[in-house]
Amino acid sequence: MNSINETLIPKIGVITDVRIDTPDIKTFRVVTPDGKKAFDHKPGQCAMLSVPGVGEAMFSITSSPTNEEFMEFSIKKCGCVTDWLHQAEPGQQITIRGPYGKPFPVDDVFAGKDLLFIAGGVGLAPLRSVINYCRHYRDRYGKIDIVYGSRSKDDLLDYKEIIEEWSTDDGVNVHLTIDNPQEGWDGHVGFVPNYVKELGFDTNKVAVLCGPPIMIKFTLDGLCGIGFDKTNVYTTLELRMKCGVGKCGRCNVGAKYVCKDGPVFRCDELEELPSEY
Amino acid sequence: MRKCSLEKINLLFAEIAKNAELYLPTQQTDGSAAYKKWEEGSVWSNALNTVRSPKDFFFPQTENLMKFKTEGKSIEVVDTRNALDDFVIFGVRACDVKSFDVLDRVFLTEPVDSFYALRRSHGVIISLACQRPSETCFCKTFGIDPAAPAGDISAWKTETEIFFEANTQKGKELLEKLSALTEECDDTVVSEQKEKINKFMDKLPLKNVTTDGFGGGKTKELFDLPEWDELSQACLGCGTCTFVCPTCQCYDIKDFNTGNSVIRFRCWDSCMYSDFTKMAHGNNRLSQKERFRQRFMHKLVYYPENNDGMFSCVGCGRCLAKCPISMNIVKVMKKIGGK
Amino acid sequence: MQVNEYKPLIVAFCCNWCSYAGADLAGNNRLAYPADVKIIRVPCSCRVNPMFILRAFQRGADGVIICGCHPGDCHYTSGNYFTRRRMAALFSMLDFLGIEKERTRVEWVSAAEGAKFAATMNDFVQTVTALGENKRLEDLRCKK
Amino acid sequence: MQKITREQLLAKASELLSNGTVSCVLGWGLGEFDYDVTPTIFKSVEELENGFVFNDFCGANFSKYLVNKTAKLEGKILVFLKPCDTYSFNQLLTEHRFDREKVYAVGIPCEGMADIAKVKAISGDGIAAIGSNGDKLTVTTLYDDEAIVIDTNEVLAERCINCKSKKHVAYDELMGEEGDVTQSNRFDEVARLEAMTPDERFAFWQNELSRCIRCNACRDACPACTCEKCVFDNPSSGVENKSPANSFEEKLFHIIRAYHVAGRCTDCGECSRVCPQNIPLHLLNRKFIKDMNEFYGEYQAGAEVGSRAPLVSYTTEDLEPGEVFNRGENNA
Repeated sequence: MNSINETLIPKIGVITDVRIDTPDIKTFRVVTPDGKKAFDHKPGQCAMLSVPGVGEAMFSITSSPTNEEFMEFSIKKCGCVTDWLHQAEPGQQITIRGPYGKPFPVDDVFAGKDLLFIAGGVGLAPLRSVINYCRHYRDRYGKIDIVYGSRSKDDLLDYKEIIEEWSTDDGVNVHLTIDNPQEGWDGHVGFVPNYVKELGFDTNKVAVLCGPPIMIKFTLDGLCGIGFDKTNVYTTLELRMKCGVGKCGRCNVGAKYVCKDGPVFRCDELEELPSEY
Repeated sequence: MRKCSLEKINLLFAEIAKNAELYLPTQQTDGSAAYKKWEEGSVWSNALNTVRSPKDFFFPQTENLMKFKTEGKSIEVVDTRNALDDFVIFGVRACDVKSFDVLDRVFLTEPVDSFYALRRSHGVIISLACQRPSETCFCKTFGIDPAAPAGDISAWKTETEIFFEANTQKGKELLEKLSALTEECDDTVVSEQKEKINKFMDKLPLKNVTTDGFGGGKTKELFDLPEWDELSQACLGCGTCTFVCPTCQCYDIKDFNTGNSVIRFRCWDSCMYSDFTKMAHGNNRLSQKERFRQRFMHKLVYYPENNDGMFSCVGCGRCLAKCPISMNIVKVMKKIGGK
Repeated sequence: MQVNEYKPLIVAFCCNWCSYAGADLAGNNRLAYPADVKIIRVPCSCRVNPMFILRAFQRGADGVIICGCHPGDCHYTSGNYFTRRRMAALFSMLDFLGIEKERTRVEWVSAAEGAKFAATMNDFVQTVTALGENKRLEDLRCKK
Repeated sequence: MQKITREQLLAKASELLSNGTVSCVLGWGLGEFDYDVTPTIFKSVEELENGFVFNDFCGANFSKYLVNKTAKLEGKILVFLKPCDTYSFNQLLTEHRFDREKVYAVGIPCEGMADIAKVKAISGDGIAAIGSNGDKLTVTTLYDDEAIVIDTNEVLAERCINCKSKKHVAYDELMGEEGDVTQSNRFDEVARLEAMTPDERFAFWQNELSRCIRCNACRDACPACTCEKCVFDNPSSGVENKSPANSFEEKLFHIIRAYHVAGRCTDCGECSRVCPQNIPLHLLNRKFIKDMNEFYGEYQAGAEVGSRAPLVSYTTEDLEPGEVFNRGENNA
């Protein structure tokens, strides 16, 4: 039924696994009813998931494109659709369409560079796909630093994967931090922007930021403060979206549509946009 | 060029309606005009234009996209589209014809909106020159000639006759089917009328409205102007301007649970509404000023930036006539563009 | 449509304290009333928002009846007095829009009036059956 | 023709602005044409002199603006209120929607405002200028050599033909002469509809409401609709459908809109004035007013601050909902 150019009619997806990451974030594994990946995507792209009768919402695809079996979505419980999804059990069908948006420039700009990923809270979700992509093609990139912070140890997303896989990789440095001291936590305590400044990275890296708006703002200021150039810093935006294809007008900021021209923006591109995001 | 006596106009309508659904502006009980399907006895309104724009034909206010049937954990997606018959829209003014170009650039660029494309491919547009433009008209600002409307067939009406000229293959085919009711003629009368209309155009009070100061790349310059406060202060936040506008194309996608299935439909939405950009975690346009600015920036800056300088306004004047507080794009253009 | 084949769908909003108990009593006493009466229990008849009534019609109801405690006997002292005014205004408005006035009704049924409950429902179902299907406040999307 | 002139209002506004009584003026702002006036905040005498207008097209009811405009205001705002606006003003005060201390209300007489649609129905499109002379409007068009003279009474807005009151019920200062509550025939049209058969009424409303484009102007202009979160904007209400998808949605919206202001509606007529599709929405409101007058005794919302609306009060002797119809039949 779905013709090639059909943009608004979704495919059926099946939730095959639900992983509880933090008290309010779950990671859902989604495949088509015949067990395949719904579509190919690039790191940083998004998909529209919907629950008929509840609504449709845009989520970043958390799993790496190199995973050819399924897609994963890390979803924080915060609205109608996400509330519903959090109650869903494996086997539940949902609808899925995509991929939408411009990916991170992993194959050109990032190639050969040292990479610095900075994430806060559920902001790790969109970065996980690009981090894993870069880890998969490890020889194409230089050193990888990951700074990830959250409210508490329990709120760290993908903690197991970070400790067991990312930290053990060659040339990958993981720096974790939590907002307040906590029993059983011997790592760094403090906010991400300050931690980034303390760590004081080489300014020739490409930095990728994702997290709550306030974290992005201060981290970006911090990075610029230690000499980063805005043309080397990337981030992702999130606005309300309905169509996903740059027509419904909802995510329009300046002459850009976040669903089509974003969600990945270089920070100097962002400066060209009116401050409405 | 072919002509037909106005006495025979109903025969002509009947002939068109034989092969396709015919829509034309008819008079409503309140005196205004609205596009209605022609049937025996329909009266063609002589109002300058309809309250609702003809964008409805290609981008209806409400349109079902699909249906979901859910059972237990599984979902079935049902395509609810029916085959569409050809239809003819008669009496579209030059500004509204141009508005289809504006919409085309949104819906027909990749990825093509198949719902819109399907309707667009089935529609034949018979445009009509404006004999008596209103004081609210400013189509000239956007390079539109109300004396020479585009469309598949252009038409000119005089006191006694109506003249037709086909512009496209679709138009030629339709005009051929009407050959028994029309006769070949030269363009003397039409040329005279064009001249007369152009004279009127020079008298219009809004003839000097220009797009100077607007266009792609002006975002930084215009976005933070203090004038937006003043312009938006009376805005009620209703959707009248967006809903009567022939070029406003923002939409919402919603689900309706009928009790036995879920219908997903799309409907017009307005950037003037407070919930337009509201998400679970906040709203990036909290004040009416921001929402008001978005509408005009989109029409006069953002759209042209993405569409080779074409503005998303055709000067039809509907918002001038219908805004409850008489704030409109002309006032915005004069206030801000003149800077 | 033959009248005896048509079974109207009736939504009855019943107040928890009187009418719902009245319906219970009707059941206990084996007093028959049509199964097509769908009872919705509400804490008080004044909980019934006009929107509930319209939405009941939208979703296929052919008649809507609101049952509460007798005036003066409201569990919350005055709830049903407000209901009385609100519904008077709403019913009059529905009538003004040309919607058959027989499709809506308010009845006061106490917990002891099981027989009245059954009789009221029988009477209401009969009235609505005579009117036939709700066409004027229907939502075609909700029809099967 | 208004009895009070622009110059008089301008002088008053300038005076109050200059002597510091008020910090800004909410008045009618000059438009592109003689009839499209925009509610405007004037902050200086110079702004007033350049932009303030008062003519036969100053219909907008300013009361609702006070809710927003006084919220963050330093000092007082001067507002001009026509008699009908003062009722909305009082009603908003009853509902504690704005701070009375921040408002300096000047009552102005009103001889009824013209409806531009009615003017255009006579003069045709292409209005170049509209002048006012006695009780005549002189309309110059782009197409006619001679000006068209129209009797103001012929083009009065519906709400002004059936003006309920020339008396101001609230003001700090009154300009011109005080009028009286008028014996209007505003319920005649409602009564005419009531006398129809249900089928006729249904057909009438089906036709009228079918034109609705659900722009929400009736709601957004209504001085009684000041909820911060409207049920029609709330996704969890289940009725937040943005479009009149079918005739049920149209009816639902308009019944509920009118119902939500029932007993609080002062019959200012803004809903019908702003409706782009000319739906006679005021008839729905007037039906409620007429009913409540008949069921529960005469009540005029906004006539005094603090009065209790019929739907938030009761007597033990009220008529039963079933009885409202018997009454109707007696009337018909």
